[in-house]
Amino acid sequence: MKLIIAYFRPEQLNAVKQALYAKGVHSMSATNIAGSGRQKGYTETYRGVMIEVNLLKKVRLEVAVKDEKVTETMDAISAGAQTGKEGDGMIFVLDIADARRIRTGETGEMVFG
Amino acid sequence: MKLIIAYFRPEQLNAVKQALYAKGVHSMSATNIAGSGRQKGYTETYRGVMIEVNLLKKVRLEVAVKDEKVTETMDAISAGAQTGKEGDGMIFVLDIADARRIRTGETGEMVFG
Amino acid sequence: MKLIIAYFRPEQLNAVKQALYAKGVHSMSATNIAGSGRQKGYTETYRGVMIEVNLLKKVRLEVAVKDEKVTETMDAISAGAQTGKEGDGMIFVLDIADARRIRTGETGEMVFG
Amino acid sequence: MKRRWTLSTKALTVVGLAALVALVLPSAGFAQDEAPEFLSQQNGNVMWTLIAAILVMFMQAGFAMVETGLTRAKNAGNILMKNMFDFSAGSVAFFLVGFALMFGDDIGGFVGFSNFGLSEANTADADGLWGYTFWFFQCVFAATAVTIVSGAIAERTKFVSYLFLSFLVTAVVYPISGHWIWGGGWLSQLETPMIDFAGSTVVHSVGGWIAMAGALVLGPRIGKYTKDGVARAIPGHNLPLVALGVFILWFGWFGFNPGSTTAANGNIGLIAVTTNLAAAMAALAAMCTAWLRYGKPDVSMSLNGVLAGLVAITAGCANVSPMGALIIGFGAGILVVLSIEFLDKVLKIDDPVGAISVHGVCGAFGTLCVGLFASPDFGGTAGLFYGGGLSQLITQIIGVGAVFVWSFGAGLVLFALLKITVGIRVTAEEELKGLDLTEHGSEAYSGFQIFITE
Amino acid sequence: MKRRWTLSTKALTVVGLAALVALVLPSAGFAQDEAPEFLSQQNGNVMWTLIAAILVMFMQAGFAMVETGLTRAKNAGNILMKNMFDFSAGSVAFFLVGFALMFGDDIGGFVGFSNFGLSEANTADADGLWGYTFWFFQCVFAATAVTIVSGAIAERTKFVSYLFLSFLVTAVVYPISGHWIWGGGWLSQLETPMIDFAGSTVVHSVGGWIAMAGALVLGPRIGKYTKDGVARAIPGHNLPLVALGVFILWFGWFGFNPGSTTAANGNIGLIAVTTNLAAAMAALAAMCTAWLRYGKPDVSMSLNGVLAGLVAITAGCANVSPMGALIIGFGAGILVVLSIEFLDKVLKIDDPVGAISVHGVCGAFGTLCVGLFASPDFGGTAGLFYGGGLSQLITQIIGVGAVFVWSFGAGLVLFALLKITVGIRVTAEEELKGLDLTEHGSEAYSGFQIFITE
Amino acid sequence: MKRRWTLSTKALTVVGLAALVALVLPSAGFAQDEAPEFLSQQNGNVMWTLIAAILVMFMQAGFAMVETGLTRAKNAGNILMKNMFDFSAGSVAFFLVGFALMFGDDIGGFVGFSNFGLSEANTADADGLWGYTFWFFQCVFAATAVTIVSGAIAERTKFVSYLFLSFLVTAVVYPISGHWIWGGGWLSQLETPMIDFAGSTVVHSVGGWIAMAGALVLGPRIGKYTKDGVARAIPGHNLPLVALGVFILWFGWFGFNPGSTTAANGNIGLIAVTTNLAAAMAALAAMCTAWLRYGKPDVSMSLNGVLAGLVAITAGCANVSPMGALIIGFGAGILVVLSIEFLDKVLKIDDPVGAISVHGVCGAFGTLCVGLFASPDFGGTAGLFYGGGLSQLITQIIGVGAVFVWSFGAGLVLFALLKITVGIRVTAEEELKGLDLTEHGSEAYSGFQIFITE
Ligand SMILES: Nc1ncnc2c1ncn2[C@@H]1O[C@H](COP(=O)(O)OP(=O)(O)O)[C@@H](O)[C@H]1O
Ligand SMILES: Nc1ncnc2c1ncn2[C@@H]1O[C@H](COP(=O)(O)OP(=O)(O)O)[C@@H](O)[C@H]1O
Ligand SMILES: Nc1ncnc2c1ncn2[C@@H]1O[C@H](COP(=O)(O)OP(=O)(O)O)[C@@H](O)[C@H]1O
Repeated sequence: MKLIIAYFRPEQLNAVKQALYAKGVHSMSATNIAGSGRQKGYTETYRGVMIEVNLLKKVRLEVAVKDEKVTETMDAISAGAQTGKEGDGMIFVLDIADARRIRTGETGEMVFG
Repeated sequence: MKLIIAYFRPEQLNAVKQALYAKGVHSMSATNIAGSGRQKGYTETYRGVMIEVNLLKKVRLEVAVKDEKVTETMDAISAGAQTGKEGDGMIFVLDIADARRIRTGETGEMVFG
Repeated sequence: MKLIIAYFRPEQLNAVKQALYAKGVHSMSATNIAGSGRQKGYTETYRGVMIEVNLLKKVRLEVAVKDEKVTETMDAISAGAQTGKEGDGMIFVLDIADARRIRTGETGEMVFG
Repeated sequence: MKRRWTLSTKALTVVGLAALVALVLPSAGFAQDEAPEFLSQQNGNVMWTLIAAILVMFMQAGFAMVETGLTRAKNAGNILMKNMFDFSAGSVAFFLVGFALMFGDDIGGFVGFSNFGLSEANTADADGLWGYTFWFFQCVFAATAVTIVSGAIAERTKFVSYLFLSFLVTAVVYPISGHWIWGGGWLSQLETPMIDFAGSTVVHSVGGWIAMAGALVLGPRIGKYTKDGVARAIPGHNLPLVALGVFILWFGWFGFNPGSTTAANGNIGLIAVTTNLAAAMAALAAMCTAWLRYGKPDVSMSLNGVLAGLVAITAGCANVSPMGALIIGFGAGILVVLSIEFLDKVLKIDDPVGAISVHGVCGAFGTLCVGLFASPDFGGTAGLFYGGGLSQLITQIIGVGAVFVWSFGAGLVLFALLKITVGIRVTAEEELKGLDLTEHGSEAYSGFQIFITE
Repeated sequence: MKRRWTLSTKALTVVGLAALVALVLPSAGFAQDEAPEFLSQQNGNVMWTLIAAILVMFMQAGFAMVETGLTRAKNAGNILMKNMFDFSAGSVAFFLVGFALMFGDDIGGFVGFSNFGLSEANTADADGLWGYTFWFFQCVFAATAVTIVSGAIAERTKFVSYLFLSFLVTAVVYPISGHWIWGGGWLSQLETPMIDFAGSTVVHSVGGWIAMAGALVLGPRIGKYTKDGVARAIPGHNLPLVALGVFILWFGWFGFNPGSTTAANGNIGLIAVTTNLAAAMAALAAMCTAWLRYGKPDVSMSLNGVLAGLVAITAGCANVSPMGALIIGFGAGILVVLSIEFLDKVLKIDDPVGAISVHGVCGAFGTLCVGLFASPDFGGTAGLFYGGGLSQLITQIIGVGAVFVWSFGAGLVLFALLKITVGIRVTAEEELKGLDLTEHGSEAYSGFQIFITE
Repeated sequence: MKRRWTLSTKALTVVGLAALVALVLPSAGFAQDEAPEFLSQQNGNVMWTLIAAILVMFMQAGFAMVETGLTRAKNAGNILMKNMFDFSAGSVAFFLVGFALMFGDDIGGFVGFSNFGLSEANTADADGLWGYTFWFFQCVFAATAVTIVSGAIAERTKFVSYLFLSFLVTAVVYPISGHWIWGGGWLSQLETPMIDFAGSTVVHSVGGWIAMAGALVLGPRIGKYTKDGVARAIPGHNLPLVALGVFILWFGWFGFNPGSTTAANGNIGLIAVTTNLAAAMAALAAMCTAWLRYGKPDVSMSLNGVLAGLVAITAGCANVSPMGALIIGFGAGILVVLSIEFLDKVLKIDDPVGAISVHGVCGAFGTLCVGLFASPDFGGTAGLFYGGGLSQLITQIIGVGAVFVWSFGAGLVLFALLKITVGIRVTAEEELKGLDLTEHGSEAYSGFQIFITE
């Protein structure tokens, strides 16, 4: 079992969701974050004063999947999130040591059943 | 050391908190997310137009604990979060490779002392 | 590759960011959470009624780095976040099994290139 | 058609209102070039009363903002709808029925009964036209009474049953007690007639006591009391809205009180003075009381203080001196804080916005104060402290009591009826998810991250 | 200088206005101690018209809140700016040019042409001074027309081109059709002159049809329609603002309609009654229609109902009975819901706030209704249902049609011109990021976590 | 009691005001059936002045919204409380002391001294009653002056010391300079008396200069300047509130300026015209200035432009032509942007909302402009550009200078006194956590996720 964490542009969330649905992945959790990476922030003026915005709004998506689904899932996320411009984001994959479905009490890979 | 990540219904947060306190777990971090899983979203109309809401509001709770506390903690979360209906959520457990308490600089399992 | 997760006081975010920049770490993702730990919450009255606030506002920062950068990065976070008072927070380190840069498709340690 | 823009009465030629206007204006015939020189007192009264009514109408926005701000984000759309639609339903109900019961021909001192749907109003002369202005003024007062209720029963009441309630209150409950005091009914026929100049009792207490009946019948919101009955705080979600609402109400109250002369008299400014001083003093008193009791100047409690002072001065605004107003405001400010606590902790009535204390309790308090502080120099009547003896005070007590019995009783009956018919309370699940999603299928703050954990 | 505070005219002595005031007041010479006894009708008219104009001016805030609340958080600052600056640019444009075209000397029934920059106004006497008051009243009406447009073209229009648009509409488009009906132009010269008392057509339809032209030329927002043309919902971000805006508009409408007498007559209260009843009934009708069609009382649709009723009654507010007003409101409430759906799903015109349906469609509906419901008892004219035959209705149809052709046509031309010059639509990237960041470099809700995913 | 609803004066019979009203109305005795035919000029003045005062009172809401929106979410409750309680404390202070110092019997041209607590007011006749209306009008002006201060010292000032400050300013500081100009003091006794019709200097500059003293003594907010003194931006958290506030202020200003006739004259509409044109032009000018300097039309700066124009025209609104108003507005719009930058970057005075520039600087600018643009056709006085020579300008300069010295000096003394007694600045920790939590124990937006990182 792996936990896939992806950061990408908020406006791509719909595309990513559709791409995941197409692969049969329906379970996920999204949250909004402020991130920095390759894409530099920008400077603005507010009331005549410079303001450095170096944390940009991104979405962070968590998808826990069985090991055999990992590549497929990453591909789907990539496909949905890619625009080719700086700021497209990252995917990180972590090992899940254990899992449990709260409603049923199922554990391990069963939770993805 | 394990990092326990749980997703569940927002309205259960209080019950989960109480259950954890009862087990002596006082340290945790909560955030709100939008999630989908077994529980399908719903459709609404807004100004006469259908709107698919397929990301539901959930809470995401992170609790880092010593290895020996993991089961106990998962049980407490389950107990507090369970309603028996679709949408109760999931618990995932990840390995923590290292930890540090910022204030004191303590590391490893010491941070839970 | 490691994913460093740090919880600390919101007002220290700027200091932490500067400390990380100084070490050449520019990629990170921040979100706001409600947390409890050593630092106890407080009680307030609202319209004459007691209200227990035991989840305090904190920032959660995620930084994914190469293995050799881990200590340096943790030190930078600590340095920026430390005030010496209860509530300074925690740093946890998780193993990253795999990574991918969405824009380029690079994988593994390459993503930090 | 040259220089049309210099003519003052576009309506005249464009719409052919000439005939009508001729009737309206006191000086019989007039041509365009020899316009009537002076504004008639009647039309001056119309203007002032209409402007005041417009200000009172705007208080609907104030109530909507206060009630929305003091409840949770997940119910914001619902409470806004309730505030919009009690005015809508109430306007129609008061037009068709309410006004007739309140100001129609008196039947036994208890109720009026004539002029349904303004059937007796006419446009034939200035007096006939006055009837429309007067109706509008009374209509916005009626709407004020009913909108008070929505706050106290917020976050758990079915929308449809609230709609019925507002229709019934505006059509029947409010007009009847209103008739007693303002419509020529028995309380105005007493030897010493009751004084409730702008409606501390007629409007505010009635609303407050119906609200209390509702809050009682409905029971508290889920999570308001722990299993052992300890009150818990459920903070409102938007204080800027609350403050804005209070400012709007304060603003509108200068239509409510001075406008209740329904005449462009010289004392409307004086009434504004007593109104303002009472509000200011009550704000200070409430804030200090909260500060002393809880160690901090609680925002929402302090803002309730303003409203408490405004409600309390409403009965006597034309009868007390500025000094008297300061004292009444001072009392109301302290009272509202204690009353809110008492209802919340002792009676365990869950009133999210403090409507019962502000409108019911302080309305009664202010009405009684007229019996104490009425100053002959200001309104021609002397209260106890101005050598007028007890008679006025006794009438005020009778009035306050009678209206309490009527409106609280009628409220209980109405809520009970609604409970066994359409039902008054949403299900526990709906309450937890929020009424916006479950009753209206929408979110008030789409896109915002809101931590809804209870 | 003793007891200066008892003098009513600070201005007199302090500013030396004496000479001026002497001219203003009808009774020629007066000294301070023998002040004129009565208020002149002319100054009464000035007072009422000015107060009404102030209320109408405040409707700008109402529009700003409604439009902001019904769009997304990422464009909130932009829409606020548009609402602030169409009034600013419009005031200047209407001063320099617009008023002259609307109320200047008539040229062939089509346009006025004199009094640019109020060059003919003077302070010499009461009539001269009236000109200023009248200008201000007309100016806030013109600003209302243009601000309607911003809602329908929200979330995708370039700020700079909207500025040009508001200047041109207030300077040229609105004044010309306005001249036809209110300025002595051909529609007011027909045998049966057109009746549009307060501007259902002159103001609201004009705004609505220009808005429609704009929405058509611009095309829908990204994401509003799926590839196969199915409409998707893009929920507004702040319902409390929407409700507040609707209350402010309702409030301001009591200046808009009763104020359109531009005279302190006795029937201003009556106009308030018809206005209020139509709004209330339309709100109920729209809510019920939405409830029946979508299973739930949609908040924003119900609130649109209030505005639909207000727009519809505007033409006939001084010509129909209260019963007539209820019926007109009822029709408008149903119509607005169906119209919004029709535009959205069938015509696929993306109007985020429903401006076209509320102002264009219901404005036309209300204007036509005058031909049906005008009651001789109320405004001196009889519509079809009151035995007046078809003549009034025919004029109304002509007027509605002519104004549609003019304003929709002029709107198309203007938007096309702006498109090929400064450009009217922001880039897709700017639209996705939001106009606040890209056009103004700021966020409307700094610090708030907002989930902006489309 | 039949057909009571057709009577225009409910008060008459119900409350027994008959006696009083008889005194109020000019025509001595009248019975109900032979009501006075015409509205007296005195009561017309009362009506207009009261309505204007009510509009000015509502500006409190405008200030509250602007200041709240331009500061951070964590301090929203605190700034709302300050705006609510400066009006509350100020009303009481001005009643007990301030009015007596401003309009009481003159002592050496420096201060008035009589009529404390309105002890000289009476209800015996129309003149006596006028005194109450006049007090109310002046009271809301006094409250405007003090509320300006709260914005400039926002986000770091102790609540309790702000309460003391508002009491003292309204009781002493504002009335004294006000006496000089409006109360019969030395500036109105000069050969060419100072012209400040509605208070650019009396109200706005006084507020602005006290604000500057406060901002100086307090020092900047934590994080406003980097260690090397570079200004950093601290964005406001809620632009819709700011825009709403600006609209409310613009709305209320039509009470502020035209109401300052304190008489129902014919020129109130003209004053509205100059007021509106100056505001519109200043908005455009400020927006363009910001656009040119920063490449984008900054929202909050553009909105400040509206207020700058309103403040600047206030002094001369009854003395300049519409064209003059456009020019004054144009100047104020540019000036306010430059002034905000200058204060922020050069003087390094931290004024979160721009109050010093808007009210202090543009108030002074507008007052001086009267000496240049006063047109004899409009207010009877000629400024430099209208052939009136330098005398008026010199008086204006003296007035502006004297008021600056007085109010800035008094402000410094007051803040210094408060600093060494109750303390004026919250601790750094309180400032970081936010004043809502630390001073009031509440959150303004409970449940919302807000990223508070500084
Ligand atoms: N090393 C990292 N640790 C945590 N978050 C990261 C890291 N690298 C990127 N991110 C997240 O991904 C987002 C996009 O990254 P960025 O480097 O700008 O994309 P790109 O590679 O396309 O230029 C960032 O805003 C941040 O939220
Ligand atoms: N595989 C997953 N990856 C990430 N989040 C998940 C996953 N499965 C469930 N969740 C989270 O848990 C929430 C509840 O899951 P759901 O499947 O609806 O519960 P249940 O199993 O009781 O039906 C989801 O809304 C989502 O936030
Ligand atoms: N075991 C844990 N699991 C998850 N989050 C934690 C844990 N311990 C601490 N935190 C996070 O760190 C924050 C600060 O922790 P705290 O114990 O108060 O710091 P300190 O050690 O300085 O007293 C908490 O509010 C919480 O968000």
